[in-house]
Amino acid sequence: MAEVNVLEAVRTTLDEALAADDRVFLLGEDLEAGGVFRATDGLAEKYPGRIIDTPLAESSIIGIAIGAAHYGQRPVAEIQFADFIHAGFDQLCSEASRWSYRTRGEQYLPMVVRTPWGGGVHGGQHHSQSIEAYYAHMPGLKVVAPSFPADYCSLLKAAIADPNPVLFLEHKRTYRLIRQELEGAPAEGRIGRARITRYGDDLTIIAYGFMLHESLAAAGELAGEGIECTVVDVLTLNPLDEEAVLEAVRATGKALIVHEDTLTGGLGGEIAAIIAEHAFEDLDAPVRRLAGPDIPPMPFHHDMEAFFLPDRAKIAAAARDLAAY
Amino acid sequence: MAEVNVLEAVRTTLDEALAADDRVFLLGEDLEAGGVFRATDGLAEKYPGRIIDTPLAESSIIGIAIGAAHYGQRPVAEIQFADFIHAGFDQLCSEASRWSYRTRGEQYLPMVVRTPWGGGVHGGQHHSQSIEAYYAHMPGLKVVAPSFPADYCSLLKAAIADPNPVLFLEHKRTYRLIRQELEGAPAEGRIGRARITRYGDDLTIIAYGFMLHESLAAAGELAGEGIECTVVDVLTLNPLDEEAVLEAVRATGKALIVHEDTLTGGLGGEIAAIIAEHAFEDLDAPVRRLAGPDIPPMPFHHDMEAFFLPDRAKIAAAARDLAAY
Amino acid sequence: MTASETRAPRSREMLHDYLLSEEQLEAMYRYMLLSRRLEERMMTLNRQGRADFVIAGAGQEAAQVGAGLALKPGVDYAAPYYRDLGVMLVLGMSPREAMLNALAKRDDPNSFGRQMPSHWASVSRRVLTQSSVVATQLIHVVGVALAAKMRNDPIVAFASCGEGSTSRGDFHEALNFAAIHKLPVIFYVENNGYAISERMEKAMPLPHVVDRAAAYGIQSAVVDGLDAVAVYQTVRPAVDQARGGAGPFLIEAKCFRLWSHSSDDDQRRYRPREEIEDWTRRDPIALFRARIEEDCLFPAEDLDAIEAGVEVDVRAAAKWAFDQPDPVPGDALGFVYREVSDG
Amino acid sequence: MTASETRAPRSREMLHDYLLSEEQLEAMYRYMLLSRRLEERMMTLNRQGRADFVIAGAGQEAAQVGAGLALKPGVDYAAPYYRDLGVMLVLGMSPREAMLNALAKRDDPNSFGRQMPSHWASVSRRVLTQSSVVATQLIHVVGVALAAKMRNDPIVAFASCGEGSTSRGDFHEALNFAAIHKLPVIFYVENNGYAISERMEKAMPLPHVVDRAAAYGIQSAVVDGLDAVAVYQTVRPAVDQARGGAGPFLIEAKCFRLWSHSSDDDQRRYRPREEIEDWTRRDPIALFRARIEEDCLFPAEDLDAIEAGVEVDVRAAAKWAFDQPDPVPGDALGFVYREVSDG
Ligand SMILES: Cc1ncc(C[n+]2csc(CCOP(=O)(O)OP(=O)(O)O)c2C)c(N)n1
Ligand SMILES: Cc1ncc(C[n+]2csc(CCOP(=O)(O)OP(=O)(O)O)c2C)c(N)n1
Ligand SMILES: [Mg+2]
Ligand SMILES: [Mg+2]
Repeated sequence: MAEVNVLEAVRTTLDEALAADDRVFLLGEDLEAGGVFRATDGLAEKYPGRIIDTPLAESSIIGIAIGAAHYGQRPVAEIQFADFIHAGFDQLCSEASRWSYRTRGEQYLPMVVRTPWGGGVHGGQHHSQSIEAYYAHMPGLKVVAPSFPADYCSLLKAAIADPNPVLFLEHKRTYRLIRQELEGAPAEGRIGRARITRYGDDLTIIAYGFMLHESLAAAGELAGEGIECTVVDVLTLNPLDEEAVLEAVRATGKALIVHEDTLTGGLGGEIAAIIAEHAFEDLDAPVRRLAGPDIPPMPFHHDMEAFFLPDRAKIAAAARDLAAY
Repeated sequence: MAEVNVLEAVRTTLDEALAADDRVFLLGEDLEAGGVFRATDGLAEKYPGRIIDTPLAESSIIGIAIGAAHYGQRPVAEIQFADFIHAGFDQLCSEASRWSYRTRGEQYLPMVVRTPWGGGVHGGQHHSQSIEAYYAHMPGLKVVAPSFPADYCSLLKAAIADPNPVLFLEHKRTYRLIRQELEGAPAEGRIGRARITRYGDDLTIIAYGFMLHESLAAAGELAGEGIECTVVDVLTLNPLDEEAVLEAVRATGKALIVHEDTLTGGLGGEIAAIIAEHAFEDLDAPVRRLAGPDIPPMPFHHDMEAFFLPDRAKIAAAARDLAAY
Repeated sequence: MTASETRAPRSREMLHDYLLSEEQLEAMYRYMLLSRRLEERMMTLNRQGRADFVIAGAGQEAAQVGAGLALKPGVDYAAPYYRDLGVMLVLGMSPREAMLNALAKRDDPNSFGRQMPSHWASVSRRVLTQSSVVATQLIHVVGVALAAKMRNDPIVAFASCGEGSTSRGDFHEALNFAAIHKLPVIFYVENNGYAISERMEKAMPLPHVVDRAAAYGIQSAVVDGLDAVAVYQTVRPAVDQARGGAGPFLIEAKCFRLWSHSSDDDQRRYRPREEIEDWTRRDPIALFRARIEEDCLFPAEDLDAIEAGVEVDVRAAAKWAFDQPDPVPGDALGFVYREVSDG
Repeated sequence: MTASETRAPRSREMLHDYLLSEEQLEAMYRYMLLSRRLEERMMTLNRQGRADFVIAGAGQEAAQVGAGLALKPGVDYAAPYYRDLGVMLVLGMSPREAMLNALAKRDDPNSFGRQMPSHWASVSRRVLTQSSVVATQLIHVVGVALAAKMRNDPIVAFASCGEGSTSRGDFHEALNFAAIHKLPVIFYVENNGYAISERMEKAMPLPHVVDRAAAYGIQSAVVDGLDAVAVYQTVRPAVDQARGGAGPFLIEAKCFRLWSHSSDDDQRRYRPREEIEDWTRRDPIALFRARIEEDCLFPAEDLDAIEAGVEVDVRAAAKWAFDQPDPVPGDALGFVYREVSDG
């Protein structure tokens, strides 16, 4: 594969999945033309009849994936922007996430819903949202949010192979920006595992998506100041890898959780709560959260958008405070 | 008013609001016949043309309330069961909660969405849900969940008077069960305020809805064992009254958060995170959460439902542990 | 709605006569009766406090049994809505299973006590697990039909709902997609004139659900839902044509809800007594028997024998179901996710 | 779609001749031209990296201006979709305001830089704040119309969208409710044949959006969206009748999208060159001018004068807007809630 960016990683993985299993098909808006981010470029020609352009109707995109997965196909649906998935909230919350539970596993849904999320692309209110807190609160729906191309490959593969519905979040800002050297196609990954991407003794930063990269950048900068950070890539947002997070926090005694979603009710609250309950005795400082302010995410104008979003500088500043605590 | 239950409190308050302001009107399913819980009994006859039975279409119920509120009416929409509000998630998240922000307050929505929530009524998966974690994560949408008849009156009044969209959660199990003596109609309340409903030095229980009553019952039981609990009624779930919660926790050094929503991603995570971040130095024990297990809420059969739901006994047990920590 | 009010099916070509054998007519009668007796029993159990919740199809049996018989059981996929006990019986659910479901017993094959009664599911009968959220299933069967078409699998996907549910956005999105892709889907609407307390007029600008079909250019038919034979003769050709590639159908069965919406409802609050009485007089099961006798299709004794048999079956099933185990509290856990290995 | 393909309006009685004065024709021309020149300017700014995002109505000006002129500005409520710069200009938005919006300036009256450009809003012009989520606004205007009807306020509520957006559930729920309550709503669909890259055939089973009207029994009309006069003469009577209590209308303007979906899109990826060329040849603004000249309605000099004036206005507006302040970072905060006291 050589060096690929996230978009190439996604496209290649979809291509491989379509080639490997004729039950796999894609459905969504503008996919045949390659999709607005070009994630499906060339696939319609290569797999005729298996890349389906749907009407502009998100509830049905998800509901049709449910029916097709129930039948035994392996639908991979795309919601063009995560911000537009909300019309399908009911189909995910009331139906997809409950299918197996309702039948004690007799009926199940091997389906994936891919969608580009996150801000920093001047997309304003409806092309920038972080939706994970809403959808990671549905027992029965797995939620994955990788940061590196290799994880996009291995976890998308795992998501397509998974007999359960998986919401696969692709951070728009990582699409072209984040590149990685790959020898061959990464093997199928394990959903439900976090990974420590950097080790340090002073504090633990917990992040995912583009914020993971900003956290790593901040950690690099802090190292120069003699502050050593452990950085955890959460990777799977539901179910959370509690043990990995707790271990990483126990080792340093200090936790800083970073996400670009708004603070109140964001996933950081859950992670902080897990730490506060299960790592209490190892904590040397308050559990800190760095997140977007509690305003409807996210303003369009550059300067307001930058004001809204956490970044390496804000992360470094918060980490310095925490280290000094 | 004399002694009233929650249902009577709601009905009386709606009646008064309709009488006091001819811009107020109700819309929803089966309201003219009194509603499935009889919350609107008699109002259609009393206020002809102002109690509107809508088609079975939740997205439009909320979207029509948005348009009517924008025009200047004071719509009070009812979603028959909270479990069915999800089809309107998009209208609440993408539209209602952002109306004022998008226009810097030039356009705003004085609307209320009332809906019965919560379990313990043998309603199974779609007549038992706790939806607060999803909807309290929308900056711009206020979420209120009272426990006592007096608060249902004063806060519903406040919700109808509020120029912002308010999601007003009525716990089904409190409807007929919880009664209270009222001298006259309670005055308009303040959205955004929590209340300490019981004082004790040993630990602080934080709850809302029916769980608040179970918590009070547990606290009573524990008092007999010499364990004194402070019990906080959260009342407004967004925006949260952080100060009141923190004060109550600092006073005892121990916090137990109780809700019937599933644990992971529930509102308890946010409350625990606030405590862990801002009351860290006053904590003498881990912040505990008691909540439903992470399964699609909630099973129908009595015994499985009881297994799912926290109750006074489980709360008392958790509190004993925490007190003993 | 009275039978006379209902219009003839739109697409006449559908109506080449599908004659029914004596066995089929007997089966129709048995299923309708079985459905009714089971529901009567369940209502009694509810009043006795032994069944928490009952939502019944009483009054709609002809619409349900006639349609159910038009499907290939175990082959065609079905998403029958909560009133469709009649459809489930035709698809093979036994009286015992129906009672296990009504009593939320551990071994209820629909949801093992996890869901409210009448939220159907069956792998062997190809019944998709149903939620309480109305109309979502209309989209699911579209997905099933799309998948089957991709695999050249000649199945038909059937979904039912009430007329009130056709106001939901999911109805529009489902029919729109099915029409665009000419999918083998039967959208079957049992129009009983009410959505809980709301008369149809509050939910629909036009008098017939099939009026909605014009928006999608799909074939549709209205049938007298009190006449099981007419229903079969309308749905069966549609099923065959859909299987043959003719695309989706929207079929409306005009019927009525004999009882209250559910065991939690009291329809006397919102319905005129005369209407209830009028409907009670036009009970589809009585009408069916009267017609059989009148046409002397087969001897009344046979019908009596069927009734007697049904009585016995129902009583036995209820008695048996009582003694079946309840779920234990811990059964609330498990199967949130299907094990990855099982995939 | 060519003009010839479009059908005559369904409800003929709508078409008693609404003649236009010379002033009105001049205004039409000016607005169409202004809209186009502003968008051309915005595209240039985008290529220069001075405007982040442009989504344009180029090719749809006749459909927009003709419809906009049928409304009572400041009286009727409007929810125009993102392409409707032409509608906004007719409703009173100035070139300067348009440029403030395109540049996300602090004083943009639509969203003060908080939203992407072309997400309209205006209290004085009764334009509801628009999101990016298509079709949600169709329901909002239904709510406005219901409220106005309750207060006996003789307004009309207008909402527009593209043909692709009519596949969403909200479209169905909006038209269903408006029809049941006979509300004064104009649902206006600018059918440009594409939803980003998807040709209409992928989103609609029938060739015309108005075919969807039959499901609700509401009046509808199809009009050649390249002909501003025809559009006005179709929409204006509908507005008057809706105001008079005739209920909602669904009007479809057949037009085309001259440019790519937005500044982030390149339509050459999915559209045949000939089609783009063919459309470019049938530019509604050129057609309008040609017709005026051929009918010698008024002297060509006047048209030249209008063009010259528009050029000046646009350049001046852009220049002025540049020097206007940007929002400061902290402007991201505030107005999440309207102050309770302001209520
Ligand atoms: C989305 C949703 N909203 C509300 C309800 C509550 N509810 C259950 S049945 C029903 C009426 C359905 O009427 P109809 O579709 O005509 O079916 P019927 O019960 O008359 O057979 C309602 C409102 C629900 N189950 N789902
Ligand atoms: C609910 C939703 N889904 C997807 C999108 C992304 N999107 C923006 S415009 C568009 C196409 C709309 O096509 P149409 O309704 O025909 O309007 P047009 O742009 O052609 O004028 C899409 C898919 C969106 N804005 N909203
Ligand atoms: Mg009905
Ligand atoms: Mg279009």
